[in-house]
Amino acid sequence: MMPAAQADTSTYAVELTGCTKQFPTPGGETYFAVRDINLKVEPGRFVSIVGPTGSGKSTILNMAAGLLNPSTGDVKSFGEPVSGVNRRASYMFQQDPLLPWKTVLDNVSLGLTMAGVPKAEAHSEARRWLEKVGLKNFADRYPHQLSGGMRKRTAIAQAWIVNPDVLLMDEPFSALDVQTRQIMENELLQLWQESGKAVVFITHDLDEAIALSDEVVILGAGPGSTVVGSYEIDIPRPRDLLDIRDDPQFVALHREIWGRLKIEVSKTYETAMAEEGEVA
Amino acid sequence: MMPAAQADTSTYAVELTGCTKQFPTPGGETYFAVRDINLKVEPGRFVSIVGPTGSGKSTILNMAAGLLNPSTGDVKSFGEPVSGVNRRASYMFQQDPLLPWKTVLDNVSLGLTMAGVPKAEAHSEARRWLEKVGLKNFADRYPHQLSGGMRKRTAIAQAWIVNPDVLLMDEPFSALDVQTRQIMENELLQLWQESGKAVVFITHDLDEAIALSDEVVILGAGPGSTVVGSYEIDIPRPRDLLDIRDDPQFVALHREIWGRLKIEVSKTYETAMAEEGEVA
Amino acid sequence: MTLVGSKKNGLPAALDGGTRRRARRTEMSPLAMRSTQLLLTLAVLGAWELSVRAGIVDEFFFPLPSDIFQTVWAWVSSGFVFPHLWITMQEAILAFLVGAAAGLLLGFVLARVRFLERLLDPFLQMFNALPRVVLAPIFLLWFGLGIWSKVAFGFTLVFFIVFFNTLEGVKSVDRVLVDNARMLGASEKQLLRHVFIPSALTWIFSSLHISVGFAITGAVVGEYLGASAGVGYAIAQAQGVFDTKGVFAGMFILMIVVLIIDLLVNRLERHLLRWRPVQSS
Amino acid sequence: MTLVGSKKNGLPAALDGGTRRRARRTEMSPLAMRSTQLLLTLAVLGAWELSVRAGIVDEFFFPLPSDIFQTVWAWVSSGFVFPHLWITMQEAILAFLVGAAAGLLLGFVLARVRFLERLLDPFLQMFNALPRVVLAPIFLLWFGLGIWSKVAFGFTLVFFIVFFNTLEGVKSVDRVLVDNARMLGASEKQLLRHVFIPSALTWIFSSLHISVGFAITGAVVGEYLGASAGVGYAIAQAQGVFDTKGVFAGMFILMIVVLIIDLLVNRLERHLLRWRPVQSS
Amino acid sequence: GAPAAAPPGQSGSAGAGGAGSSKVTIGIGGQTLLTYLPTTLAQELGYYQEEGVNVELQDLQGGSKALTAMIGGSTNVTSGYYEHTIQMQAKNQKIKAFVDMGRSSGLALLVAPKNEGKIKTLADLKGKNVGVTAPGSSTDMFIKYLLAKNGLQKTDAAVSAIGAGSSAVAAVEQGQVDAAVMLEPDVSVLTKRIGHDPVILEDVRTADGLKEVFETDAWPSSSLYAKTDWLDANKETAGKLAKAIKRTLEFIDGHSGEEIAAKMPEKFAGGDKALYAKVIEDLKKTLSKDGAFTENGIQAVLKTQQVANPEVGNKDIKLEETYTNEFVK
Ligand SMILES: Nc1ncnc2c1ncn2[C@@H]1O[C@H](COP(=O)(O)OP(=O)(O)OP(=O)(O)O)[C@@H](O)[C@H]1O
Ligand SMILES: Nc1ncnc2c1ncn2[C@@H]1O[C@H](COP(=O)(O)OP(=O)(O)OP(=O)(O)O)[C@@H](O)[C@H]1O
Ligand SMILES: [Mg+2]
Ligand SMILES: [Mg+2]
Repeated sequence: MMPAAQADTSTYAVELTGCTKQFPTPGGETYFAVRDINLKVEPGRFVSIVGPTGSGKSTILNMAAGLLNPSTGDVKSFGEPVSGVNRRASYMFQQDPLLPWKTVLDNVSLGLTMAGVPKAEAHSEARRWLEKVGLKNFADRYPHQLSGGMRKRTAIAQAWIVNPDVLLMDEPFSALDVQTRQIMENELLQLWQESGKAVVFITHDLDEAIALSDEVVILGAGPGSTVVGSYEIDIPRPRDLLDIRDDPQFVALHREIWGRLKIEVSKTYETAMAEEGEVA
Repeated sequence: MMPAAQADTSTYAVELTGCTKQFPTPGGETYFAVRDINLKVEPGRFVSIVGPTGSGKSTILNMAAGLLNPSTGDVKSFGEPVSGVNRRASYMFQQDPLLPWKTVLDNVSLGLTMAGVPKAEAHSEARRWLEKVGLKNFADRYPHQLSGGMRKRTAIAQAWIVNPDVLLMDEPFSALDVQTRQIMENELLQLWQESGKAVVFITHDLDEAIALSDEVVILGAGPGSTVVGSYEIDIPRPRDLLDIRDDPQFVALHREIWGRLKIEVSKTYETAMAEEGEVA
Repeated sequence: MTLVGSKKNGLPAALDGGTRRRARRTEMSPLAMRSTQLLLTLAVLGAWELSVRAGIVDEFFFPLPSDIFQTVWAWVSSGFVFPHLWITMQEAILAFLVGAAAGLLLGFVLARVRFLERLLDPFLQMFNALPRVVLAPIFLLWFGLGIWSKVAFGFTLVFFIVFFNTLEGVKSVDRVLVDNARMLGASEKQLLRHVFIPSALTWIFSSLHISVGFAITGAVVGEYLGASAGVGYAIAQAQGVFDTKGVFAGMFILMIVVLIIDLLVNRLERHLLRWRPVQSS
Repeated sequence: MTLVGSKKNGLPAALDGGTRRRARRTEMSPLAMRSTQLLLTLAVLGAWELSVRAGIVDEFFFPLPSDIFQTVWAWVSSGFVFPHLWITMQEAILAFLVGAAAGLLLGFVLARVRFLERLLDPFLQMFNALPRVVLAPIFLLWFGLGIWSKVAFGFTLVFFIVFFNTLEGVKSVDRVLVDNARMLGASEKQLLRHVFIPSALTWIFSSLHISVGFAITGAVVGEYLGASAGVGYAIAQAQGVFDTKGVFAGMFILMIVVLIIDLLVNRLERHLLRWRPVQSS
Repeated sequence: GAPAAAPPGQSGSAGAGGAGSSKVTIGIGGQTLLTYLPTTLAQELGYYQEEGVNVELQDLQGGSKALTAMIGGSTNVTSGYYEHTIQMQAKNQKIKAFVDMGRSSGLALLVAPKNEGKIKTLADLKGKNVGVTAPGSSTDMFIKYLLAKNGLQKTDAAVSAIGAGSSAVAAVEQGQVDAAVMLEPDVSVLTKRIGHDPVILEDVRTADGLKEVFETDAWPSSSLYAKTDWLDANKETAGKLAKAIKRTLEFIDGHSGEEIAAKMPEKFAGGDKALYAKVIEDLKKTLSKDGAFTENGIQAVLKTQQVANPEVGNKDIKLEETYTNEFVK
């Protein structure tokens, strides 16, 4: 019995159990960013996290990546406790993570060259990825010579090129225009479907979350937010991202999730407005 | 005649005439970011700029702010040529502009304290603005203790508090969830309507652009992009931002503008994909 | 699931868990650290003492640590050292303050006025390479035998260190921060106060850490070359009569003083840089 | 609308306009800058010459610039100075290289291993405050009379400057960059190479700018205290016989050398930091 | 003026002549100091070579540094003050002087120009500020000895270090010290700059002065000394060195200041050849003629040390172990 159960849990690509993260506030108290988070992502699944701003989405991703230690609770990846960085994951940060002293090409090929791939090979692979994100002609630029959206796309290519088992993405497409965004979404889906990766995806766009995911997780209002709902998206794949918004299943799911989310979001705002309530 | 004509042009809050900006590329050639931009914004008008990523929207805003000199062309604000920073404008940057060594409160009140407002007054004013953006309880945090969306909102409050004649905003709401975004949009409209400011607003969300603006300017595909279309949005005000998407006028305008924009966006992508074409 | 994790609303337990985890992953307590340092010091001194006694190390050059401490004690208990120390401290502190102030000022000005930077850079580089000891007669001539010639000596060391670091620190300020402040209406002075100084503060502190030592060095070397009082004078006197114990005792006292000053600078630094994220790993 | 602006497809005109505008707003050409510097130098020297001739400044301490140049010329034309210069250069360059390498190494290690930093920081601060001149006998004992005692002398100056700056430079690296590189699979060594070193490079260069001067100072002071060759020796001898001209001539030659070295360091810096946005205003 | 061809270090090794000559490094406590002139002059005259030793001169810029360098093993022989051998015996370092070059320390206690007329005797120095080259140096010992001899406390006058050379001249000329113990050529340079002879309270450059201060006809100062071990192992070399120095002393005795100055490297004159020649002429009086130590001379040195140097104090010093005349005989 026991071994079977263990084998079962060990299949999760990312597993957060009862994770709470608190930060000290300037006032000397503790601020609970997230509280008692349980999140299980099987390999091959595409999970989106949505929630009001400041609810702790990035914090969860940081814990999954092993960059932040939960104050309590456990983080596992493929059955192994995550200590130090999660070597099986790649993480696209919300902030700008490009190395300013490397050209776009060197930034993108960084993961490969560090893994020991010969330079020429890494570069040609990087060019392939730059083409995918539409930056082929900007390979020799330095990051400060790019526009905001271009930097984001470079970061995406940088995270994707290493071909990890888990993709952690924090609002990757928010700085892109609609069309470019769709192209990137398609690329992401293709990448994911080809290889059976697990994807944890943060977005503010519920449409995007539903269109792409197998599961949408909703985070409650902070402080001390926790998972308030989880919705299985059973729209059959492959999905046509252009027309999916007219799909009745999509519309129904959207209404349902949006109803729940709205409550949380307005709660956040009310908490912020209320006189008390800084610390949970 | 002449004085009248002069008086006429001098009423533009922001006026770019034939502005071209080129950058040297690493290859030693020049890259035309934007070419021959003509943009006139009257006081009290709300103008949105949309365009594919990397088309030069931020470049235009930088020129209007006086932070970037056009390679050719003239920039004027209220009839005065802009040399050095445009003192009548406030600018919310696409990048993170908060001073890491100041608390949220000090960051927001910075513009006031520098203008000589007494500290106590500046702080209470800053608290008022923090309340508007929903960060009242985070006044004593340092920027690195905030989430991405919170930092954006702090930057918004920082730009708004100085009450300028021109508001330049570069994708201010892209990191916010839908609900918070709507609240902020309402705040922005209120601020604008109260005071007759000119607003130049960059967004990737065409819905947002149409819902908020008097005029939507579409930028063509780069390199060397220029204004390819300008649409007057004559939906009567006050507008109900929640329901405006169902307004038939909105739908018609959206269809029209989107048709134009789509061409540009796909052009960008094709240029990027094509073998040649790095330099215009 | 651990026991701690299962207590859903156990705030104290949660806090406890957090602290424990943190303690395990990183830091030694300050007290433990101080003890380790003391142990290290004692180990080195013990080894030294033993190798002198065993004749491996020549006592003429490296006197017994126990003898050194005896000398230190004699100097302290007789009060002999205090007037000297007081003078040296005055010189070092003045050199530090004046040098740092001048370095900061020129650093900021040159970082902001590129023309001046380009004009003066080679001259500053050249003067930085002048061997100060050679200039001793000129310093004596200009500033006399009193403390000011030593202050000038220390100044020439502190100034260049602070200057070059401030220059580089201000030049590497994030452009967006500057642009933002300018858009918010900052005058050049306000830019300095709100953006450049805080941003260059890590740089400045780095240079201050270096120059604390150099200020004292400068003062002591100045005294060593010509003075009538000061720790450097006391050391020179000891050296003149081949009293190595005295030389080491003087240096030991200097070291203790530097330690105390450095503690203060560290505290100030921690206070002024409290906005920085706590570094982990 | 200006004439230039109306030429819609006038690429040359546009370029022209851009260049003109840029030239107006900022930079002087390097040649003009050099001439200005030369003028400044000549003005200062001229004033000096005149005030000595007028008797305002005492020739005993400040010889006539024209006499100094004559001495420099005599030293150069007779070849007298070259063996001395060669030795001093060897010492300075070795001190610079060894000191910088050790400072970099220890700086990186201590920045990455917080335990070591906390443990060793007070010791390093203490040693930095030791007056090097006092240590001259020990340096002679350990390293002999040859160039190595002077290298050690310069080392103790260069090392601390580079060390403290590297330490601070590495500690102030943006955390997101580090985290990102670690997520991409960087080992500690790769982190160093791809993130820490490039990021700390501005810091390192700042310390190198400072320590070029200090390396030469160290070598010269070392020679000044005991040697049989080197520019410091030549200066010391000149000073011993009241030959102020000779003293200044020696310092002048040092200055020129530093200028040349600094030019090279600048060039290297520009190359390694070419990724930085061009600074304007 | 035109400089000497090459640094002494270079010329020393390049000019290695005599077959089978052994190499000796001599550290000088300040090569430009006149009191050590014979060491350099012997090299310039080629006497070391003629005797068959290959000598390399190292300028250590100060007697105590030259001594420490020798004890540390960097040099073999030191050209420094004889008193060091006594000081070293107090520190259990066995050092022996084997040639005496200076019969007198050549020091002069003089009054700064601003105090001329105000300070007339040593007693007037009470509460005043006296300049010495460095604390603990022989100039320092000299003033302390004088104070003690005149019934004052050693601490009755404050002692300032003013170095030697231009810094000393400047300090005295500007009156930053009330009086100073100075050496040649500093005294002559000072005389020239202030335009008249300074008021001299004590002067051991002359035999009379020596008699008055130390009650002796000799007070051995500059000498060659080496570790006793080295001397015992290199008797032959030491003998050659002693011979070379003795011949140099004889040369000095037999020639005028100008002739001697002409033999010295040109830059030692510091641009003022006439002054340099005059100073050398004066120096001749203070130099030994035969290189031998005299018993009452070394007793006088010991006495000075006992009075002025707390590190020697009343330690039991065996004078016969501090010097030897066997090599100059
Ligand atoms: N280092 C820190 N110190 C204190 N509080 C912190 C720190 N880091 C994050 N927080 C707080 O934790 C909460 C969650 O932050 P997080 O960045 O995870 O939000 P988020 O959901 O990603 O928001 P957004 O959508 O705006 O990016 C926020 O209230 C934030 O202020
Ligand atoms: N300093 C620079 N050097 C070279 N090229 C630059 C520089 N700054 C901007 N560019 C180029 O100019 C073009 C326009 O950039 P800009 O930032 O204005 O785009 P944008 O429209 O704001 O894009 P986004 O929506 O992605 O923010 C881009 O192709 C960019 O690469
Ligand atoms: Mg986030
Ligand atoms: Mg932009």
